[in-house]
Amino acid sequence: MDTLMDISSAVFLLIGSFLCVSGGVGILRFPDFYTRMHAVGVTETLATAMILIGLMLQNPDGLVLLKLIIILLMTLFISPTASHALANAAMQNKLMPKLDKNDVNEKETSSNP
Amino acid sequence: MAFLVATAIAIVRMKDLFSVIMLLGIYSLLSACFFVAMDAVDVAFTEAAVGAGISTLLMLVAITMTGRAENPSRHKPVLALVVVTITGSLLVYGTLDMPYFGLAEDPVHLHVAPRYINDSMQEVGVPNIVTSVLASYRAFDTFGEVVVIFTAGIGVLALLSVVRLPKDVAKDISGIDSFNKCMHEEHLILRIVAKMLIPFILLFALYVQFHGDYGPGGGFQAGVIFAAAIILYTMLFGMSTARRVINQSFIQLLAATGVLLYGIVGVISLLNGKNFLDYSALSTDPVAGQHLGILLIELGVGITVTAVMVIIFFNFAGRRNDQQNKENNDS
Amino acid sequence: MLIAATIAILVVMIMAILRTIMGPTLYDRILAVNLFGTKTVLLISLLGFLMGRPEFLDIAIVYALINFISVIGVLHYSDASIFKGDDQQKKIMKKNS
Amino acid sequence: MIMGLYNYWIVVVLMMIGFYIVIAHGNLIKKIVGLSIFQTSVFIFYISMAKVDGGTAPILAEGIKQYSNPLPHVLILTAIVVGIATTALGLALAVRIKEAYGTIEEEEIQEKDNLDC
Repeated sequence: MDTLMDISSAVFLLIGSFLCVSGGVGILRFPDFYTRMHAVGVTETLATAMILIGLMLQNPDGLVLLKLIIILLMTLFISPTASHALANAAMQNKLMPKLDKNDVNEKETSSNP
Repeated sequence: MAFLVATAIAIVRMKDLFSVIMLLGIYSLLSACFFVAMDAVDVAFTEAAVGAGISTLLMLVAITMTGRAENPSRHKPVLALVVVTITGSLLVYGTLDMPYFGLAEDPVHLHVAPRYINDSMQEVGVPNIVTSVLASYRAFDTFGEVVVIFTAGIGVLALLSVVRLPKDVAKDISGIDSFNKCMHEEHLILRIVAKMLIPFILLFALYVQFHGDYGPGGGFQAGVIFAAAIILYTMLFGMSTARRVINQSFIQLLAATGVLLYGIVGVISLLNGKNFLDYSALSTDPVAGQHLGILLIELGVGITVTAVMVIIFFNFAGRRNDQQNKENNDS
Repeated sequence: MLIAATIAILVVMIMAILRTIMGPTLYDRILAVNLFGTKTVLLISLLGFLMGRPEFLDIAIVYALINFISVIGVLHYSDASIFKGDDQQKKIMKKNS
Repeated sequence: MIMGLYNYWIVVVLMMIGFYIVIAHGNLIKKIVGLSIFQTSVFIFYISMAKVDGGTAPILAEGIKQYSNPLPHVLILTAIVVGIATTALGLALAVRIKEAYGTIEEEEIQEKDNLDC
């Protein structure tokens, strides 16, 4: 039982770390704000959940477990809300996504008539 | 650690004050991580609540009022650089005589600390040594700190509080309300999530306040978290709504009440024939007396810190609203 | 395994700092700070387990809360008209108009 | 040798960065930021003095012999909260200066003062 717990916790932690790093690479390498936000917003929640579940499996008793669950719930609440607010604010201040040249032309032509 | 230096250097190079403040937020998060790694959990707790939340916000409000760009300096910074280098190298030379980091027999660890660590359980009966030192052994110092915070609150009040003529009030409120209305429509999701979170934050602050004897936490941290919840409410629901819930004179009264509570506990122990702030006088059993005293004092600290933080924020934000209204009227 | 996760988070933190320093627009910076805050929550809970005293998760909870509050605050105050002078943003706006 | 004093050197570097910002930059808000960096470096200095190798956080628990020194923690805990109070006061002063002079650059304020005399 113990080894099973250890192994599954290790797997969860590894998946979480991998997602974290991929989100980090995303924030560094993507060309404009919205794609960066996509990278972060998508990976962040899952990575946090994975790492926290990994930690839960490490120490499944009483108060610690409860606190980890609280953190998990709050992350699930907070991070999408924050992403939403951020995207909303960016949109309202007319920060446009960087589009491909063709796309822009298409858009202009389609919106002109 | 190297992170910290990198961030600090970046702060020096930045001209745009907004990015400077963002970096400052990261900087304080980093230093809090460092505090956790160095076992100072209580300090990390405080730094978390204060550095990352409140101070970043205050700085932001301030720069919205004072403008964002920094003028390039006209004279060359060579002189300053020379002064800094000389001072720095002198300090490094000084550190060569310091005992190495982390040794248990450093002079720092030999004096009062062993007594706190070994005897505080019998004398005070509180597992968290930081709390027992803060609220019992060095209670007089802490009293001083609380008074300093209170004074700072008064100072901000004196500098920024807005004296309103009765006629202006109606106009102001209408202006703010229209401002609020547009905020409300934008932030529907935010408001609902915040409504769910705020009670939780308040509950958590109370937990930190009263659990401070057993784990990390205490009056200072709880006060800041409580204030943060109120600030969140203010930001999302608008100044005037928040003022209706917590009006200015009430919060000023609270700030004074906290300090007075602290002082009164001291005076009571004085009247019972012990020293100022010696809580063993509060009850027949000295340890129970200590418990009671620490609880009351932490409560006093918590109330004062909450009230002062809220006062500071209200005054900054109120000032800003006024300025905006003025600009709107001008244009 | 804990150590591996800690190192991964530290790497992500470096990336977030880089983005904050480079970040062409204001929102990039806010995003990076947000990411950084979440990673701090994780790092602190991991550190608690590494040091063998997992009671300190309280700090991580505070971080999660404060992180949210500060992001909301930053957004709220960055809506102010003063902030529309971001160079990059102006360029993009010109290009689009 | 190098590891033994590494922390203190970092503290010195941070402190000097803060000091440099305070003396070399004219903007008052930037100066306040510099002050807070300086402050944090002092906090770090105290906290790293308090660390004992193999010790854990100073909260008494069963079966732990070695604790870090709690006294610096107490000092710094109060110092942080006082620090935010003073920072707020400084910012309030900066805001008032902005209202009175229309600028928060040190040199421009001095020029305006000279004109008044």
